Amino acid sequence: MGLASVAVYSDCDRTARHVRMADQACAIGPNAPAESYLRIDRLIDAALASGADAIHPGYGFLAENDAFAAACRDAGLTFIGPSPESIALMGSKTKARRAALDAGVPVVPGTDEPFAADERESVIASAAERIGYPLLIKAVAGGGGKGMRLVTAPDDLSSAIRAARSEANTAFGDPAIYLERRLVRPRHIEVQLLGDLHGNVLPFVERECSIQRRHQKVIEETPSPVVSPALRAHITSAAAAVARSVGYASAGTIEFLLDEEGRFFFLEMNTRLQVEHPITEMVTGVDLVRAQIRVARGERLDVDPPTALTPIGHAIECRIYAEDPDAGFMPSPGRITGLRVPGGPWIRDDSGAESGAEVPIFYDPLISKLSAWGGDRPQAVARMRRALDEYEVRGIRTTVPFFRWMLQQAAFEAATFHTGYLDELLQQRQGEPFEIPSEDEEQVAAMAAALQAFTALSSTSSVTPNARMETWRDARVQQSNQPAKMGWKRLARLEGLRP
Amino acid sequence: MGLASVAVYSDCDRTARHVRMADQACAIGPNAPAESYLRIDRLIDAALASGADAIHPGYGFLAENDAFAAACRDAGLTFIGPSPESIALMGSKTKARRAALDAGVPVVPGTDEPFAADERESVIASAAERIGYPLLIKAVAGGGGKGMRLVTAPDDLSSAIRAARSEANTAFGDPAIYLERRLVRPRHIEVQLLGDLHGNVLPFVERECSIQRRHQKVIEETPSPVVSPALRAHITSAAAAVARSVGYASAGTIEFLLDEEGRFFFLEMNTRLQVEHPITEMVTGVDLVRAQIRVARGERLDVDPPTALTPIGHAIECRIYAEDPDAGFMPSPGRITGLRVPGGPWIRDDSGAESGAEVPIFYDPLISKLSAWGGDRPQAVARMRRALDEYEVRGIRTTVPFFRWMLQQAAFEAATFHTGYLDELLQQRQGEPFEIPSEDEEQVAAMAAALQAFTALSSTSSVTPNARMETWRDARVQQSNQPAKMGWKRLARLEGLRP
Amino acid sequence: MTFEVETGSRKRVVQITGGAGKYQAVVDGSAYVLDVARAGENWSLLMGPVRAGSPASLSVRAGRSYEVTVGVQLGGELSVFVNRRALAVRLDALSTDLDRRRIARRAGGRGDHTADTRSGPLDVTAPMPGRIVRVLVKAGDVVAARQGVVVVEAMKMENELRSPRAGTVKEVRVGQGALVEAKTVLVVIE
Amino acid sequence: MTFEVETGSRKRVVQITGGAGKYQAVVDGSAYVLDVARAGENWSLLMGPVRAGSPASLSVRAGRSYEVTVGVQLGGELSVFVNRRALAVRLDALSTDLDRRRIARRAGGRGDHTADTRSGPLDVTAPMPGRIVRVLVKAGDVVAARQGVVVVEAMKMENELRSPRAGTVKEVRVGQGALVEAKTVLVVIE
Repeated sequence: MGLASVAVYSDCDRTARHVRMADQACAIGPNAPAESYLRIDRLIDAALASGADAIHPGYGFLAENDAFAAACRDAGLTFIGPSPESIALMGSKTKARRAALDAGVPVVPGTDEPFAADERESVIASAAERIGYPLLIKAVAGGGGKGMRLVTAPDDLSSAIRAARSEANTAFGDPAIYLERRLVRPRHIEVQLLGDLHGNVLPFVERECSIQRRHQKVIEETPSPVVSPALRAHITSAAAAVARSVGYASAGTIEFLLDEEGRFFFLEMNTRLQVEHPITEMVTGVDLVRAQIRVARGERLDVDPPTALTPIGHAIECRIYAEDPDAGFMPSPGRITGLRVPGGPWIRDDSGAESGAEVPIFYDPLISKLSAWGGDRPQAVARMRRALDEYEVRGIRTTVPFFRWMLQQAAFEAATFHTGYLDELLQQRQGEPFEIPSEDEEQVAAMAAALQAFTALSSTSSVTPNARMETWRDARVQQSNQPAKMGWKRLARLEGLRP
Repeated sequence: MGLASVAVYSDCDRTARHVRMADQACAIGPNAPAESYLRIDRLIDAALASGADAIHPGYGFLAENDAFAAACRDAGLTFIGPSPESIALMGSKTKARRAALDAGVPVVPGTDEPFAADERESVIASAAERIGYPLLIKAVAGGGGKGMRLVTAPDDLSSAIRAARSEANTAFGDPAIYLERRLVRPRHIEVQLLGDLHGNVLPFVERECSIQRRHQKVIEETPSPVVSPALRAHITSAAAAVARSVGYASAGTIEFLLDEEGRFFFLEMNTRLQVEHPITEMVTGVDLVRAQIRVARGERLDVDPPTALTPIGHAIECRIYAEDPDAGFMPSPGRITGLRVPGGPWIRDDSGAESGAEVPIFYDPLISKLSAWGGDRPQAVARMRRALDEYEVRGIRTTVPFFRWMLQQAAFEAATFHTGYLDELLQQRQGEPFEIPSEDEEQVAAMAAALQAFTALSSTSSVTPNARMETWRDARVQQSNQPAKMGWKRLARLEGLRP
Repeated sequence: MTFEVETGSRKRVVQITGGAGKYQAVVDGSAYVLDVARAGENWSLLMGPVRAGSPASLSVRAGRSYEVTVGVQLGGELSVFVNRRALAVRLDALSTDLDRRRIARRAGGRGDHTADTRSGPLDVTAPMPGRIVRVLVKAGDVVAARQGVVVVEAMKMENELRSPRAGTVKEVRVGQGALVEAKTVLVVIE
Repeated sequence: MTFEVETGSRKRVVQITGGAGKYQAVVDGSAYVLDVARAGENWSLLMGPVRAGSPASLSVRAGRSYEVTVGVQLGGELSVFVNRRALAVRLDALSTDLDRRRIARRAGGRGDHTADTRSGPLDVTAPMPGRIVRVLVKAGDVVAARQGVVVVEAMKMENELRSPRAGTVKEVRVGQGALVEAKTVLVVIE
């Protein structure tokens, strides 16, 4: 669109890609989000210092914060998102439930008002008894699974309330929570919307995001394999009705649960761009970020309704995290020492990761969004498998091995999953690694390790420069914090062959 | 498709990406194409040694060689391409002209029979006088501009015949040439086709490839900005008629010239996949390589005719070469010391280039095919500009700066070009570089160079590891073949500060 | 030169000879020809023979192709990538052509992860680098099995660390707000 | 430390002070604050001040952001990439804070490319590395201006090299099939 950009960064993001690619950049504070990316005053000052006209809030941090949107407006800046009033209304999960009911859209049974931050646990426990277990504790200001806890028995309620409140407070600055019944084997179906300031609201073909781990979306796809054209017409109209009833004028997403009988329930609205927006872009050809900027400038939507509702082919996204799937998906921050990203036909990788870059411990460990398009679902799945096979990250652990395994699961291929499917599947596992190397691969790994030791130990320099395997630097880097324990390295030292 | 792959390689391609990504690999000889990639016997042996079932010939070397296709058949291997008979017929430019005329499709005036390899120049000169100047000498076995020469005056004929014959002989093993009238300001319009063994022939929406430098396509796009739906129906039917008349059963392309009055003339047929196939894939969603493999296995085409003929949006490809545009597009082989490739929405980069890889002097210097898609032509152009802006190649020169300049030309934006447009445009240039840095960029470059020298010369180690600019290694590498002439390096030596 | 190499649950004896990019490997008695070349940060490894057709009469030979990276050492293991898949490898030199003496196996290098199976005090350790959000117990507290003791935040997610068994808090080694490395002992239960 | 830096057709005097990633640059009398950090093979360079708004009252400052790579030296020039665009830079130290003596400018470093403007014999040189396909003349031949003398093949394209002017072939230095480096003299015309 030919717009100049200004990046903001915390200390540890000084050399991040978004900083280097921007026209201007502005330091806004230390690493802790509360001291930088959540500092409304500094963000507004950054815009004023750089002469920016508008702020795009991305999809994290303050993207759903009405005070931030209001502060932009007060400072004469365009907030590329909905109005503060829309954010406040739909950002409150309980008010949003009310809005959906008012628009004639069914909601999941739960508490209709949030609990005060200091509400006694006994009061919450009574409400929980009324709704029935299993239930979910959710943050009123929540999103992305943060501040959410599943409680299956009364004994766990107290600890879950504590964790949810604390996490909600850290993530959103608001510890308020509410309760919601947990449906049996529901699917997560959501509808992307675009609204403009002229009263137009345009729904897009639905996305299915049922592959979740601990309420975090892991794989998204569009269209949903189980949504018929009739259901699509029904659910997208319902979504548009909710958005229209609140005068919504930006990109947003309404999330539904679809039960086994095909009934859908309003879950919540995300008043921002979603992480998973690329797959909608792939099947419709509509640039959602461009559309957001256009409507924020007061322009009318220029997308044909049938274009938005008629998917061309099928698209899938895998959220690749810096987590070690073989260690219970524990975060794996650190330096990326090697990175090769798949490319080629119908593959899109949205990533800020680079070889040599540090994945900090302070933020969400999402390092890449890998998307694949195909003429139909099997083709999209096949291309995603190929892309995952070509993806290589060294230095940190990532969820790539998990996705390679996941895309081989029969239930994934048959699309017979629900929002609890992945957690159940993971619980059945006996601790075996996600990737079990073939006999062949093990043998090659053994030969490669032996080859490296052989060439390193060979005092006769019979190795050509081309074939020389220089690993001493790595070995030395290692040594500083981790004593070498391996026999051949000890041997090398003993024999005085080490450089 | 789940097929295992076998790569073949010449000596200098030992570590090329296609070798590393393949399941098996097979060395077929030294660097010179005639001793490796053009050795039919070794290619067949490579297939037999590895247990391959089929051979995909790519789009260079033997891709349009009927003897190779026949050798595959004789060895019991599937050649993923048309029959040897189709290749021989359409590969002979003069027989192909005859086939087009027989199918009722007009051809560009020229010699109807090729000249013998030892035909006297006086005979060719007489034919040239009949056809009239300007004219083109073309290789009967040709393609991709190889063995082609433009002759504007009788004086240049002799040298051009010599060059064309020699080049054709090197490239195709066949020095036979023919002559063709050069139309005034024509556009190059081509039609991609797929045929199967059941008699089906499917034409695709046309591509426009009029941006050519010395008869080599440089930028391709689809659909053509000047082809109306009526003309599309007409020209794609004509292409399909030619292919049907010869029983064509694979991917192929029929090239036309479109004159200023909107008349089109059959130019030639390429009996292989084209370099520019990605843009057709982008606007139709059809995987042409997959289709080639399917029809080679005897399967029926599974693409709907309207899907193939109705473009969704617009796509553009830039062929990025290892050439120095500021030195008359002289080849620039060598080692790629740094490479960053653009990605993100609607950008596709098909490339074998990698940081650390050597671009050899032996083969075509195409290092990347960069494609961009947009909802319409202006959007595709805007995305291509952004992608070119992000493309960085260090170590060798590439045509990226040329493309950045090219995409800013008014005639390109207005799509008012023809096949001679680029050559004319380049001739008007006065030797100024394609990229003229802004005052701002010059100043930053000056500061960066000074900063590097400053940090290198600073004996006080006040530079943090993070900010330290380590360039001594580069400087040392340089020194071996080029004496350092720069003042500050001399200074550093004088003062004994160099490591 | 001969090595003992452990991958997964299996050990292999690998003997390597050759040089200049061309090697012979004998793995548990089976011989292979290796052609190895560096490609950027990786190696291209071609392994023969491929058994197909009748290679003797053919002008060329095919090899299985692998892209291999021998990565940094993590906790005593080499991380080897084979076709972009990570494998953990432990390697010992059995003997060398330079030195025929048998080298003793690594001694005592394996005991790192056994702490939490001891019958004495149990450590609650940080599973990842992060920040201590809250300490829920103090020394002397009696805790139940699976009772939360510390909340650690990493990458915006809070993780409640629980006591591995019922007991008494012997020691609390961290305070709220502290930044801790992976494997730092936070609380000792006895 | 002060440098004279030539980019394009212009020279600038650049004075640098500072350290540890924070520098001050005075370019032809105008002062800038530079914040420099390494990012992989590149530097991120932030340059202030940005003149917009009223920075004095604001809690933060903005800088113009550049991605810079100082590449290898090519023929006496540094190749500097600024935002992925290559610029050729020549650089001299004028004086330093270590050593106040004026260093003489480079002497005689510029005469490399003047050969073909001399009035004596003219060289036909290879414009790129490649293989000699054919030599079209021999010593003693009389050639016209723009007459082909040698055909060089590189990357599958043949390029006919022509005589820059009418004259006589004095010397042919290559034979058919030879591999030549860029700038190799192939034929001398007088």
